[in-house]
Amino acid sequence: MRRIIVGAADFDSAALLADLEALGGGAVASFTGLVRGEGGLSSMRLDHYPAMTEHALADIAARAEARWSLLGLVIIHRVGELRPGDRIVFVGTASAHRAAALEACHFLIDWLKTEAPFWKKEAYCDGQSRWVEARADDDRAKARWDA
Amino acid sequence: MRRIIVGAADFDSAALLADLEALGGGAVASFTGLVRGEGGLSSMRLDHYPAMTEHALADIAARAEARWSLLGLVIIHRVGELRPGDRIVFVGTASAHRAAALEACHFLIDWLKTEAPFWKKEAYCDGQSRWVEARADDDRAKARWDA
Amino acid sequence: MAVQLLYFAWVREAVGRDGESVDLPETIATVADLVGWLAARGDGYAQAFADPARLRAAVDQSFVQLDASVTGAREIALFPPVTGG
Amino acid sequence: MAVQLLYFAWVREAVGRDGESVDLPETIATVADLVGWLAARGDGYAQAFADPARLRAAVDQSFVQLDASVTGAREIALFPPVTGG
Repeated sequence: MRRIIVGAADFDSAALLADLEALGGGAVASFTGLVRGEGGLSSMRLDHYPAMTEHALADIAARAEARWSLLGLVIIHRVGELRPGDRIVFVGTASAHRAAALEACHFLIDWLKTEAPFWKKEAYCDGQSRWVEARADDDRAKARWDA
Repeated sequence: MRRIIVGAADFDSAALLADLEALGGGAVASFTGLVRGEGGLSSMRLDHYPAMTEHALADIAARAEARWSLLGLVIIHRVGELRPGDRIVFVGTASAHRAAALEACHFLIDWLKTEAPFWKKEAYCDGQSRWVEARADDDRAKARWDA
Repeated sequence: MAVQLLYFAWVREAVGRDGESVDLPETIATVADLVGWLAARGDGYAQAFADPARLRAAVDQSFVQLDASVTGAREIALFPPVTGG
Repeated sequence: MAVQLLYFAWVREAVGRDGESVDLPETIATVADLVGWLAARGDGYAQAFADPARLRAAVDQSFVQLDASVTGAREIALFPPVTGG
């Protein structure tokens, strides 16, 4: 089972988790990323490259499936206007083995951070706004999987 | 937020995930372990050492909290009779950083496998039953965190 | 000294009870000594405690190695390696 | 040759449009050449494309290095490093 969704709508982490649990694998891992409200953030906008996004995510999914034995893989990534506390991204995996489920989940979110065409712009309560800068830490986290 | 529950009742992964997502950390990771139905397994019984279990889990939780900056930590472990597809264990973490949430989640389940007083007995459709043997792989997975 | 012993998993099944209160002879200094003493009782005990390498222990609800002292212990649990999670 | 250019994030904001169709001069062999050519247009373009180190690119919807060839490309996107997830 592979499910990849890019869209403005919120998603139901619970239902996604339940679908992964129902695959019979015995091991399900998930990661949810949400908008933090720190530093006076009032909202965030997620832009993307629509024609490219879904196949970029499918490529990342295929890499995970080639590397770990997975029964299920879910990637949900939201775009558009989001507020503090809103979900941004969900990654879930199901496998017969816990290490496979957990490592694949970590791999997927590290790759999404650096290899998928999304850009975040933050707006603050004082009226300022700025594009989020890419972080060297994220590149290092992704490079860890190259070895 | 730290929540540790040991009991016979099923649990609601979804509600646990929602509670972790509501902590404002921005990063939530979870792992669910379920009974696999392979090889003609009909049921499984989980025994434990009641007087010791909760403080053994609290000790594991404290180690994770000392090592990673966590806003929330949940450990649910079931005992008693379970059937294929039933949830056995849930581990969830919330943090401001995805690596902390994911690593702590992986740490918790690796330690639960080797450092908490639970024992599984499997019953098969042909009437046979056997105690699950500890696996050297699990010891190695746990030892990885000692470095 | 009177100590509460607890047995879990196949140790419990082999012994046929989930625990008992015993007076330990003074010659028993470690958990390993206790395992040897229990094995000498024969029958289910011999079966449960014949091979110390297959056993793990907790003294007063903390995991210990088999060479751990039993001096002052109130509760000693004997069981196979754990298999939770 | 006519190529569709696409701009995202602050590149789009600086240029003031999300894309355009251009005829590339034959002197432009790589994405880096294209970036230099766009920067020379001045104003918002100069601002967006002055520092190639801040830019990333995709040719026909695959990420490429700036030294990648643009020969035969139908769609070239220019943008800052991605920040999703």
